[in-house]
Amino acid sequence: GAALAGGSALAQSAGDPNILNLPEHARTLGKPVASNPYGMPSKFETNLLRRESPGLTRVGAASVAFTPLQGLFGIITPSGLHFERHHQGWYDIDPSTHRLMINGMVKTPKVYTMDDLMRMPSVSRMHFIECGANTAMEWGNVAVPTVQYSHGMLSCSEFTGVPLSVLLEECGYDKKNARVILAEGGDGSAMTRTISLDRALDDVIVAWGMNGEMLRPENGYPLRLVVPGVQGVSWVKWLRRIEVGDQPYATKDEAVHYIDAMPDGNFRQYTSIQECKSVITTPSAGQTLLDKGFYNVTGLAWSGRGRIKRVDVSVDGGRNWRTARLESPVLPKCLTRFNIDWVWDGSPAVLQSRAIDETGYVQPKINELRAVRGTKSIYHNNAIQSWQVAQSGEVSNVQVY
Amino acid sequence: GAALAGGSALAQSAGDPNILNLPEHARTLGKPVASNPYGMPSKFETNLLRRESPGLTRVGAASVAFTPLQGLFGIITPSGLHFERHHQGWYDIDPSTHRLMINGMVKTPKVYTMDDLMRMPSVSRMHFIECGANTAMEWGNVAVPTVQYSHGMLSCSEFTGVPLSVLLEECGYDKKNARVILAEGGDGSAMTRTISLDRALDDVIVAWGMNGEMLRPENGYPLRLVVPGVQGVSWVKWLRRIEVGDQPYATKDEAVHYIDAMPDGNFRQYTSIQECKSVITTPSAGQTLLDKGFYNVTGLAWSGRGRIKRVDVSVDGGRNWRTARLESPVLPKCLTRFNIDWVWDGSPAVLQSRAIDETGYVQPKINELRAVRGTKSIYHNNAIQSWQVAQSGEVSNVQVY
Amino acid sequence: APAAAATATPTGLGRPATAAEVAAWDIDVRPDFKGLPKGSGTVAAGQVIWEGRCASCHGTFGESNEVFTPIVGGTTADDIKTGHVAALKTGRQPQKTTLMKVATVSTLWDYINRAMPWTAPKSLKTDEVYAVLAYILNMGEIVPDDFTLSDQNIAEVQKRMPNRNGMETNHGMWDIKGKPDVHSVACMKNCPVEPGVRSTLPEPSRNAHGNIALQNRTFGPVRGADTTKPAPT
Amino acid sequence: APAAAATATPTGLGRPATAAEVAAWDIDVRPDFKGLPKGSGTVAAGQVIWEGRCASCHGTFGESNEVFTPIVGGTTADDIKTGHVAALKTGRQPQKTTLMKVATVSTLWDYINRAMPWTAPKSLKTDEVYAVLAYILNMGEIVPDDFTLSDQNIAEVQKRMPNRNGMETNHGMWDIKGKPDVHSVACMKNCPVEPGVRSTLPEPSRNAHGNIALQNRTFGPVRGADTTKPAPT
Ligand code: HEC
Ligand code: HEC
Ligand SMILES: [Ca+2]
Ligand SMILES: [Ca+2]
Ligand SMILES: [Ca+2]
Ligand SMILES: [Ca+2]
Ligand SMILES: [Ca+2]
Ligand SMILES: [Ca+2]
Ligand SMILES: [Co+2]
Ligand SMILES: [Co+2]
Repeated sequence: GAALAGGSALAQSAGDPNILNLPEHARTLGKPVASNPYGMPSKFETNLLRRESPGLTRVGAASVAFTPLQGLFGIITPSGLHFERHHQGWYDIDPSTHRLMINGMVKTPKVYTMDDLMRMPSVSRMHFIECGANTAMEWGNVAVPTVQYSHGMLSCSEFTGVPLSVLLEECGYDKKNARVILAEGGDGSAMTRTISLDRALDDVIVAWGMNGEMLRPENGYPLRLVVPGVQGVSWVKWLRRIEVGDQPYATKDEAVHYIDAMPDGNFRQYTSIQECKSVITTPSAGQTLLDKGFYNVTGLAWSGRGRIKRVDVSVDGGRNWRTARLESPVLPKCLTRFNIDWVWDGSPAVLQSRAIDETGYVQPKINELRAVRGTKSIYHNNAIQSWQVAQSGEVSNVQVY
Repeated sequence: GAALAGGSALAQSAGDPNILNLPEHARTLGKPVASNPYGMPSKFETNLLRRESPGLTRVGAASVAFTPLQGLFGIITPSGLHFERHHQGWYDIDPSTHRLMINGMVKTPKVYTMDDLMRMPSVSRMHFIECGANTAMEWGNVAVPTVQYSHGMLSCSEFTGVPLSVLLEECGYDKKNARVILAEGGDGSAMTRTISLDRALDDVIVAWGMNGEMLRPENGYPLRLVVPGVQGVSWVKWLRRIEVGDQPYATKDEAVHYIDAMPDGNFRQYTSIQECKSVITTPSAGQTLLDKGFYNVTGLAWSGRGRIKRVDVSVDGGRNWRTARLESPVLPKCLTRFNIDWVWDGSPAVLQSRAIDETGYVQPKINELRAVRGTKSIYHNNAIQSWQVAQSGEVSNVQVY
Repeated sequence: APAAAATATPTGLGRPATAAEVAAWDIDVRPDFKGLPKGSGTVAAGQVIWEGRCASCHGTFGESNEVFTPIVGGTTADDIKTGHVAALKTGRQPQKTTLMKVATVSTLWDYINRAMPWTAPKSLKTDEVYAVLAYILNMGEIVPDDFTLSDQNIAEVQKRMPNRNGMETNHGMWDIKGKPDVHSVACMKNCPVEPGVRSTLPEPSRNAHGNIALQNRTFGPVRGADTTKPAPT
Repeated sequence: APAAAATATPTGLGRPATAAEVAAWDIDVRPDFKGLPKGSGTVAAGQVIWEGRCASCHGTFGESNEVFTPIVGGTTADDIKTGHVAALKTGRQPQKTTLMKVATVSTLWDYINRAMPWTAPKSLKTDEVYAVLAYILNMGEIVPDDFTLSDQNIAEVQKRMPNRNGMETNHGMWDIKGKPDVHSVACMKNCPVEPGVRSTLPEPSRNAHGNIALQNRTFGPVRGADTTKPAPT
C-alpha cells in the first residue's frame, strides 16, 4: 500500500519481490479437501475475537463478550463472533432432552420436543439482535477505546424456526383477555421476560437455526426466542417455557435492570424497542489510517421499528452530511450495511453516521438524547457516534454534537 | 415426539422426567462468556460435516467436499460447511504478501495490495455459488444416497469486496475492443477462467469478505472472484491476476472440463450460467420420517439468471403441484428458501420441487433435459429431483418424471 | 410481516402438558402475587440462610459489589412512606442498589426462587425463599426484626417498598408504533454544531482493554493503534 | 445491479505494474498463441521428462487413471483428418481422455506450463514444456517420433488436433440473456407423468458413503437411515 504507492521507486527496480519471486503456494501442492471437515478462519485472522470489557462486570458467567465490529463486513455476523451475554453462564444442552412448554391463558397447555418443533411450519428471517445495554458506557462521557466495546453487543443472523403465533394458535390462546407472554429460559437464571402479545403474534420466532446451522450453545442451543426489534435480553435463550398472561410479570431483568433512569428519579419500565441507530465500523476508534487519500467509509444501521430508509455521513463533525449507499438487502429489523467514499486530505476530521428509519425517525445526537433522558441512564443509547481522525491518522472515540 | 405423542400414557403418569426432574443446567452455574473467543457448534452437531464422495475423485487435493444440505436452514451456508473444490489443494496465504495484478487491454496495468483493495469502494451482496458439476453423478441414473452428495456443491454467502468494474475502470480498460477477462488464481493450479466482459462489468466482485469475516482459506483467502450466477469454477480463488482480452482463452477448465457433451459428439464450450434449479433438503434421501402426520417440507431454489419467482412442490411424483412459501429475502442469483406444509398419511409418496425464475424459465424434468442434451453430459444438471418416501418412512433417491 | 400466515393446517404436534409438569416449571410470581406458593419464613431464619448461602457473594449486609451491585442500601424511612427513593433524584448515592430500584416485592421473591444462590439455583425451599427475602427486607428496614413474611402478608409489605411508585410506562418503547421521545432533524448543510470536542477518551482508558493493535487485522485499510504507547500528536 | 454505480471518485489506489512483474505473472497462452514464449522441444527430450516427472501419476503411456482421467487414447488417424473424435459420438470409449476432448493445443501448453507436474507446478522450463507436450502429442500419434515442437510450428500442429472441430458455442449459457435450450412447462393439476419409478439407488450404493445415520442429526423431524442394514420394506 503506502510503501509502494509512489511507484517510481518500483518502476526503476524490477518490481515487488512478492510478484517476481513466485510464492511457495504457486509452486507446490496445497492441502486436500475436508482437511477441516468443519472449517475455521485463517491463522492470520486471530486478532478478531469476542472480548470482555475489563471492569464492566465482576464475574465471567454474568458478563458480556463483545463482537469485533471493527473488522467485520456486510450484515451477517459470523456465528463464532456473535456477542455473548449470559446471566448465569452458558450450557450445551442435549436437544433430545429439551422441552418447550406453553401454558397460562391457553385452552390446552402443551409440551413440545425438538422433534415436534422442527416438524412445524418454519420461517427463515434475518434480524439484528442488540443488547439494551449496548453503548451504555458512553451515556455520560467517552469511556471505551473501540467500536467493539462501544457497539459490540450487536449481531445479525438469519434465524429459522416456527412462528410463535403458530404455537399460540394451536394451544388456543385466550384471544379476548391475553395481553402479554412470559418467555422463560432453561438455564440457571431461568431468565424471564414479558413480551407484548402484539409482538408475539407479529414476527416473533421460536428459533433453532442461526446462519444455516443450529444455534450455537452460547446463543441458546437448541432453542431461543427471536423477538425482532426488541432488546436482546428478551430473546430468551435455552427457551423452556412460554406463558400467556394478561399483565406484565416485572421479572428481575425488567424491574431492576433494563429500566431507564430518567432525570426526575423515576424509571421507565418495559422499554423494549431498540430505536434507530447506526455506527461507522471502519475507520473507527483505535484504528490508524495508512495514509492520505481514498477510503471507503463503512458502517451499520438498524431500527427496531422497521427498515432503514437512509444513512447520512459527515466527516466534519456534523456540519455537512452526504447520503451513503445502502447495500442490499434492506430488511425490516435487520442490520443494513452502508458505504460511502471519502478522500482524506490528512487534516483532522470527525466522522459520524446518522440513520433514518422508515417511520421517519432520525437518529439523535447524544446531547439531544440527554436533553430528554438525562445522564443517569444506562440502556438504549442510540446516539450518533463520533470518531475523530488525528493528523497522525489515528482514530479515537470522542463526543461532538 | 413420536414416543410421547399419544399423551394418554403421560396423562396417567406424572409426566416427562425431562420436565419433572429439573435438568442439571437449570440447577447449576454455566460457563463464562468468551470461553470460546471464537465459537464453534454444539458437541451434538458433529454429524453435519463436509464430506467427500468416495470414488468420485482419486486424490484429495483435486477433489470435492460436499455441504451437508440435509441439515441446513435458511439460505446462508455456515462458512465452516461451505463446499470445497480444489484443483491443486488449498493454502492459507499471508495477506500482507498477496497481490492482485490487472493487465492486458488496459491503459495502465496495475498492482494492488490487500491494503489498496480494502480501501476501495466496497459492496456486500448475497449470492449462491454452485459448481458446474453439481448433480453430475445423477445425469444418467440415480447414483448417490443423499442430497449432500447429489446437490452439496452448492453454498450461499454474503460477499464483500470491490466491484471489478471499479478496478477495470481505473486501469482504463479498452472499451472498444475488450470482450472478456481472464481471471487467474495464485494457487499451484493457477486456475484460469474466461469471463465475459458483460458479466465482469455487471455484478462481479473482487471479494475478501464472506459472511461477515474474511474468506476462509479453503474458499480463497484472502481474495476470490465472485461471479454471480456463473458456475463455481469461474469464481477464481486466491485471485492474483485479471487480464482484459478480446477473445476467450480456452483454459484447461474450459476446454477439457466444464464442457457439455452433446448427443452428436460435440461439446458445448463456455457454458457458464447456472440455470434455474431447486431441491427439497428436508425430508430428503437417507432420512427417515418419525411418524405419520404433519411435516414442514423445505428446500432451496436458485437461478443464475436472476430472482426466483415461484417454487411448486409435488408429493405425488409430479401429478399435482402446490405453490410453496418463499422466505425473504428473495435476491437475484441467491438461494431462496421455500417451505410448504405436508401431512403424511403413511402411504408411499414422491416429493419434488420445481422452481421458476424471473425470466419465466421452468426447472425441467430429467427426461426433458436428456431429450436435448443426451445422457453423456456431466455438467449443468438442473433437473427436478425426486425423493421417494417408503411406507417405513425412509426416503430414497429416485428418478420419476 | 405477520408470521401467522405461515400455515393454515393445524399440525397436531406437541401434546397436552400434565398438571405435574406445569407445576414443575410454572414458577413465576407476578406483581399481583399470582403464582406465589403458600409458605412463610422469619427474618431470623432468613439471616441464617443469608449468612450461610448468600453473604459470601453479596456481603454480610448485602452491601458487597464483589460479584454484583449491592442489594441493600440507599433507601430511607421517608422513601418507604412516599414510595419514591429520593436518592435516585438527588444522585446522592451513585451506585444504585437493588432495593433502591425494585418497585415490586414479587420480583425479588420470583428471582431468588428461580436463580439464587447463583451456583445452586432453584435449591431453596419455598419457606427458605420467604425467610431470606424477609431478611433482605429487614436489612433494608422495610420489615422489623421479628417479622415473618408469608403469602398472607406480602401484599402489605408491597405497600412499604421504597421505590414502589418509581416506575412509569408512559413511553413509546413498548409498542412498536409507540411515539419516540427524542426528535432530531436531518440537517444536511451548514448544520449547527457546538464548538469543539466535548469528551475524549481518558488517557488511562487508552490501553485498559489491552493493546488495540492486536485487536485489528495486520492488513487492510487501517492498522490497530499501538495503545501501549501514548497517542501520536 | 450494475456495480459501477458504487463510486464516482477515482481512488488512485494501486500502482502501475512494472514490465518485469507483468512478465512474471502473465503466463497465459491463448488459442491464437498470443502469450506463447519462443522455444522448442523434441519428442525424445519430452519422453525423458515424461518418464521422470509425469509418468508416476499419469502412467508410462498417459493411460493411467490413478490420479486423474487418462491423457492419451481414444483418438484415431481419421479423427486427425476430420477434427472430430468419432468415439465421442459412438460412445465406444466411455472414459474420455484429454486428447479426445481438447480442441486447442494451446490449452495443453498453457496448462502444463502453469500447473504440472502437480506437486511442483511452474517448475518446467519453457523448452521442457514444448518437449513434454511434443511427447504427449506423439503418444497420441498427432506428431511423429522425430518431431520438434516449437513456437514456429505449433499452429501447424493445431491443424492436426483430433477434436479441433468438436466445440460449439451456439448455446444460451454464456450470455445472461441467452436463450435456454430446454423448455418445460409448469403444469399444476393432473400433469402427465410416466408410470413407475424410472431409476433407484443401486443396493451397493446404499452404504457406499458411510452410514447415513451418522450424517444426520439425532433429533428433529427425521433421523438418518441406518444404511449398514438393508432398507426396511
Ligand atoms: C456465588 C455467588 C452468589 C451467591 C452465593 C448468591 N448470589 Fe445472588 N447474585 C449473584 C450474581 C452474580 C447476581 C447477578 C446475576 C445476573 O447478572 O443476573 C446475583 C443477583 C442477586 C439478586 C438480584 C440483584 C439485582 O439487583 O439484580 C438478588 C436479589 C440475589 N442475588 C439474592 C441472593 C440470595 C438471596 C442468595 C442466597 C440465597 C444469593 N443471592 C446468593 C451471585 C450470588
Ligand atoms: C503427483 C501427480 C502428478 C504428476 C507428477 C503430474 N501430474 Fe499431471 N495431473 C495430475 C492431476 C491430479 C491432474 C488433475 C488436476 C485437476 O484436477 O485440475 C493432472 C492433470 C494433468 C493434465 C490435464 C488433464 C486433463 O484432462 O485435465 C495434463 C495435460 C497433465 N496433468 C500433464 C502432466 C505432465 C506433462 C506432467 C509432468 C511434467 C504431469 N502431468 C505430472 C497429477 C500429476
Ligand atoms: Ca417522569
Ligand atoms: Ca451440435
Ligand atoms: Ca405462571
Ligand atoms: Ca436490623
Ligand atoms: Ca496474457
Ligand atoms: Ca510412438
Ligand atoms: Co443485555
Ligand atoms: Co467445479
